[in-house]
Amino acid sequence: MRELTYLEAVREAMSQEMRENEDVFILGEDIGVYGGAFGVTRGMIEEFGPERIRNTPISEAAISGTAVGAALTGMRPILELQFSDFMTIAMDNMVNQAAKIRYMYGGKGKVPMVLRTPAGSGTGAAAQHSQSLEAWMAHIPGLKVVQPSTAYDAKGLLKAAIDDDNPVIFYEHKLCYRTKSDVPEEAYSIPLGKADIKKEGTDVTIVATAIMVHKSLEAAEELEKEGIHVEVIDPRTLVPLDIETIVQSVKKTGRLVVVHEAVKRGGFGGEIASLIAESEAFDYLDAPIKRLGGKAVPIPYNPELEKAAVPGVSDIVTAVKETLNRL
Amino acid sequence: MRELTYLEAVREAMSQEMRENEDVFILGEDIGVYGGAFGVTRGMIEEFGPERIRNTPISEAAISGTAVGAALTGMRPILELQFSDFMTIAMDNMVNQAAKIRYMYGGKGKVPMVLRTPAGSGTGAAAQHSQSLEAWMAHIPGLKVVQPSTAYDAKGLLKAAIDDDNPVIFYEHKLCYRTKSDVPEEAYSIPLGKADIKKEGTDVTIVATAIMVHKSLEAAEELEKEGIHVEVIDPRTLVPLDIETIVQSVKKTGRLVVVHEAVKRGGFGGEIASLIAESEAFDYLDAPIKRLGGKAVPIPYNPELEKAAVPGVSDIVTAVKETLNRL
Amino acid sequence: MTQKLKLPPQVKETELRELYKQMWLIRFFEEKVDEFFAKGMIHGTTHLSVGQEASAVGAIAVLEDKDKITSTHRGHGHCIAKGATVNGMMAELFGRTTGYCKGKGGSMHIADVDKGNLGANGIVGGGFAIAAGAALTSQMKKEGYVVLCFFGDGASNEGSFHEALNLASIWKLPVIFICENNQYGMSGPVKEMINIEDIADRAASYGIPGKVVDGNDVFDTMNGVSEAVERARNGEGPSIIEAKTYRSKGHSKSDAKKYRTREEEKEWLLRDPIKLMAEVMIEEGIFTQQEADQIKADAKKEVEESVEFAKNSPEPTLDALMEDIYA
Amino acid sequence: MTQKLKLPPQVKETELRELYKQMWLIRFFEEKVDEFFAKGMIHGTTHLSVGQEASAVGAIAVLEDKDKITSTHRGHGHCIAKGATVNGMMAELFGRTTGYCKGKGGSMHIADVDKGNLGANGIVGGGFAIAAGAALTSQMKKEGYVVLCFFGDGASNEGSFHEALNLASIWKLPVIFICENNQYGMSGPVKEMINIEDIADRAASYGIPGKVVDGNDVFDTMNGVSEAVERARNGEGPSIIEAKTYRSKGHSKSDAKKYRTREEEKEWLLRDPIKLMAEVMIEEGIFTQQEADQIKADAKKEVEESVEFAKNSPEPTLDALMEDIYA
Ligand SMILES: Cc1ncc(C[n+]2csc(CCOP(=O)(O)OP(=O)(O)O)c2C)c(N)n1
Ligand SMILES: Cc1ncc(C[n+]2csc(CCOP(=O)(O)OP(=O)(O)O)c2C)c(N)n1
Ligand SMILES: [Mg+2]
Ligand SMILES: [Mg+2]
Repeated sequence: MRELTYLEAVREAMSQEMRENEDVFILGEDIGVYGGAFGVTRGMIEEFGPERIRNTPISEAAISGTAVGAALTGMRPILELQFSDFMTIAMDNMVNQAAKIRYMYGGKGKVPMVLRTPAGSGTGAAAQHSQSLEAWMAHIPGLKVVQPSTAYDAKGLLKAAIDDDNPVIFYEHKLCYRTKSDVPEEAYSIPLGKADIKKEGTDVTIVATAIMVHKSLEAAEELEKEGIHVEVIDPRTLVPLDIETIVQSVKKTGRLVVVHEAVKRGGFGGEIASLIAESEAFDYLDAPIKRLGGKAVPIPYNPELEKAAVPGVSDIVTAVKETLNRL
Repeated sequence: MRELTYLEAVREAMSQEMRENEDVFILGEDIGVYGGAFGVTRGMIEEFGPERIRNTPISEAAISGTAVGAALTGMRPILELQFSDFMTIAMDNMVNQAAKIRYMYGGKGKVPMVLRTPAGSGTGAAAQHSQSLEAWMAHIPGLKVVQPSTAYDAKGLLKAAIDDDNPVIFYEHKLCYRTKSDVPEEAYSIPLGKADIKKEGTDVTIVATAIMVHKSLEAAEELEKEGIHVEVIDPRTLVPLDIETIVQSVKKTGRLVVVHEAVKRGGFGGEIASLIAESEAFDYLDAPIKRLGGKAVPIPYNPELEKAAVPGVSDIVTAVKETLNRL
Repeated sequence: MTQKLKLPPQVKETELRELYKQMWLIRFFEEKVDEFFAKGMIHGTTHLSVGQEASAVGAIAVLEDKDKITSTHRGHGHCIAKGATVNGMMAELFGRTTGYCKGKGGSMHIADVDKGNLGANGIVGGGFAIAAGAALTSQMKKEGYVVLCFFGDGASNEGSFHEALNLASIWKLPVIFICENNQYGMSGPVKEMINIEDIADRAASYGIPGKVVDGNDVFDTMNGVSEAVERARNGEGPSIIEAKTYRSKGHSKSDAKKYRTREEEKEWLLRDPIKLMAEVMIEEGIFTQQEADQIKADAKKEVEESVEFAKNSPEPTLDALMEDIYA
Repeated sequence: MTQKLKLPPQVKETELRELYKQMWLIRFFEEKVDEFFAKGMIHGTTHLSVGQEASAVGAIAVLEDKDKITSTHRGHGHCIAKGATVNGMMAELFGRTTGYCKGKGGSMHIADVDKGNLGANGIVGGGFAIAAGAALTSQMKKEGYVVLCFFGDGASNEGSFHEALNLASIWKLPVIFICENNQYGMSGPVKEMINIEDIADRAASYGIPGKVVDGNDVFDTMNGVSEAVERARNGEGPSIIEAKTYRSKGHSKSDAKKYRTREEEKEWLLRDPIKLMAEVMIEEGIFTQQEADQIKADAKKEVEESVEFAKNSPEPTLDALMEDIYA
């Protein structure tokens, strides 16, 4: 099959939807001839024109609110937020408007929009351009939260997100952009709320998101050499969360390590760990659940410090082993 | 000792600090002659004048940013945000500026400010005026997060918050405002990061925050009648979190119920539950940890629905019993 | 200042009685709500528009049915003028299933999306960008409707005002921003919160027209808004209309109105918008005093019946709590 | 247009050589950084101010030492003009402990709080309210300093611009908002993103002066800012100064500059601010060509030495990761 980068997969999903449906359009800063801060929309204005690839002023509150208003009246906007750190400025429209409108209105009106935004550290962009804040949005009823880790998933999940009649926050990890995988040419949809087992295993379950899926797979490979068979699960969407797949896995392995790049304190890992502890899988646990997450610091600029601020492959290897040592 | 309401205790803490320290001042919407949306600053402009009780325009981004700038240059601002739901608009200044400045600047500069804000449901103000969003802030390195439940705690914690050299988010639950407790007249400080055991017990540990402390105490009283001795712990501050006190309690009781009003999904309860599961207390657990939190819905207007959206006394009673039935 | 019966092209003389009735419907509705709040029969919070009937009715009078509005926390008048039934509104305030939001929204969230009322908003300034977005839909889908965005003097100090107006101006969106300058925010006097005399002059920042109208004069309001609507409909872009008016009652039920004088209130009362309208209508022979009285009586009856309707309507069942979150 | 040697009261003729040197320091610093980025020797991202030296140097030249500035993502020039050493700056870009932020901040976060540089900012529009807050401190503590707030044309579309300017205007804060209008945001042309010709005209919304200066003419910039500084220092409140200029290089390293023409670039190059300054200085007999060359050579050397300094400086140890979060 044809290989695409994650970035190209995102672009392809949007382009295909836009060809199919006149109501879909993109708005965001510098998404026109510039192609977006990360080049995701490159070439799209040439195909779709400036009406549907709408360059906006630097006004995150206006563009998110405009997307809400457009969605409420029949369009299906895709909003590109240049860095997910700027959610702080789009927050009111996403949380107090988009997420709540339908409920507040007693089930009338709907807000079919996707907010796509690059998240995560690893590019040296420091404290205000490197955060992983998906836990904020996952806490808010009315939103859906997607975090693809591979090109294949990105394309299929983005189609599902665009087709969804609700506001969806779609986090693209910057370090995933250049990763590649086989991606079908035709449009396809991956349902929101279905986890993917990226690698099967029997000894320990790792639940990892975004770039941590890749790091976990690397760790699993290392561990495999030592005869440790790790199962790596990528929930792909935090809301809705496919807890069932994780429960089944933990019942099989008896051990769980949860890994995300977001700061551990208050990260979504606590939710996943707690759900498992509350589930029928609790009785199958042979060791305490381990969580790995970012250190409780702003992301520093220096590359070595930056790396040390988030879980690395060796941290995952160690965590898995610790979990096993509990035997 | 003299009784004060929680609201009066907050006011007294501010007034006493302002008498002591010229650098302390308050800014916020309608805090002048109007006395603030909930009346917390009532009478203060008469004592301190409009320079130090600064009525602001309806501009949450400006007033939070102004507080950051003032703090960075030597003042100690207290910002009253009318409803904690509007954090969405102050978010960038709190998260991307206040929380990070010191770290980004390599340890230079400090931002001694307190953002006080009423949180929670129960007043019929519906979806955009009733949220409990403290988990957002607790996820952010560089911030401290305080959630007093009693008048006594409110006064002492607020003094500590004002004296702290870092940005502190101080959540005041609206339903706590009219609650009373003994409050010393003189100024006193309750260190941030020290939990309080509101009621001692031996059978089950409840960790509860804000108004849920009161509901848990009510539940504990009911359970006491059935011979169930509940220990109720109020962490009082989420950051820093006094996990040690909770660990000790759980080692004693072997059972833990965590209760907050915030939406359960992605709430801080997941963090507390996970920390305990990761701690030495894990081996002492005789039953799975239970979390209670708000339902994953925007807060509805209808009073019965509103009540049903968050944990009630009977939910807590049931949760405790479930935990015990596991025996 | 009154333009009397120089009516804009959109309004026929025959419609004036209907508009007069709307004014009374609003007045009586608000007074009823006030009464019930005082008695504790309605919970939550509410913001009454007594004294501001002319700006709501006058502005909306020049719209066509297909046109849309966004409203504010002080939105009952806008709803009625846009064709909402007082039954559905009163039921909503009583939290009943027959309310516009099935009792889930309450006063601050009444919406009637099908009728083009995109909703009240509990977030001051929350409507600006939503209005722009709705106007964008009209422009992109060539639906020919315009959007009327109501906002307060206080709201004009939110960043969302600036961002949305800038966006609307560069995209020439068919939206009219109508400021109901009632001289105060919650308590903040516009003269202290804004350093210029007319909010309409803020149009200079966006290269769009800004015009002041007498907001207590329904005819002057109609004429001012009419021009802006024409402009918007012709693809010439947005305008600001500032209607100078006054809210007769406090900001919300708990308001001691210390921030303004009783004299000022009396002076504005002399220019009661309903009285002014009736005078002109009688003077111009549109109706007799007797007919005017009849319209008033009809309106009163309609509101009283709405109370019965609301009281006899069912409360939502608890099942409703988890419904209507996602589409 | 050039005012040539009509110097503002704050600047002595004897200081002009120093200012000239600053211009070259900035130019060489930026070029060095550009080179290292291209070579991959510096990581992360950076925004160069080549071509904008006059607005940075001219504006800051009229300040006193006690005065403060807030800077932007494109802040190297502001730092140097405010007295930062290129050693400390280059070391920061190399992520070393001797950098202004100990290597934790990088290009977008250089600050020198003690010297009154309150910091660069990775958030577009992040500085407006911080500047207002610093000005508030000056006003409340009667410290007599003014604050110069740099911002871009693109930033003037953020809501934070509006909120902070409104606040500063009603409180008559001693702050000067200086817009470096370099014709583009990242790629968005100011002519498409703003519906008026001069951003300075946005002053009309706040009842404050707004003035356009030739941002490539260091003398014109000085004179314009000087008046605003006087005004602020006299307690008459804020002003907007708009310096029309141009960035010679791309927005950041990855910029193909498709959004503008090479012709436009060439035209602006003719008005290179350093060349313009030298011409006037020589014409007016302030220095000879030979002296000018010497200053340039000195600046070049200083920058080259800063590279050695940076390279020879230590990397932070991993301990640094958890330091400097809280004061
Ligand atoms: C973002 C936000 N900030 C503050 C409030 C609290 N609040 C509700 S109404 C109001 C005053 C609004 O003033 P204005 O815009 O003039 O409208 P008016 O109430 O006068 O109709 C305030 C401060 C809010 N609801 N939302
Ligand atoms: C809140 C926010 N939105 C977007 C960005 C991404 N961004 C960085 S610089 C920039 C352009 C800023 O334009 P302008 O204010 O004119 O400054 P210039 O780059 O031209 O100096 C953008 C969009 C950001 N850093 N912060
Ligand atoms: Mg008002
Ligand atoms: Mg620019």
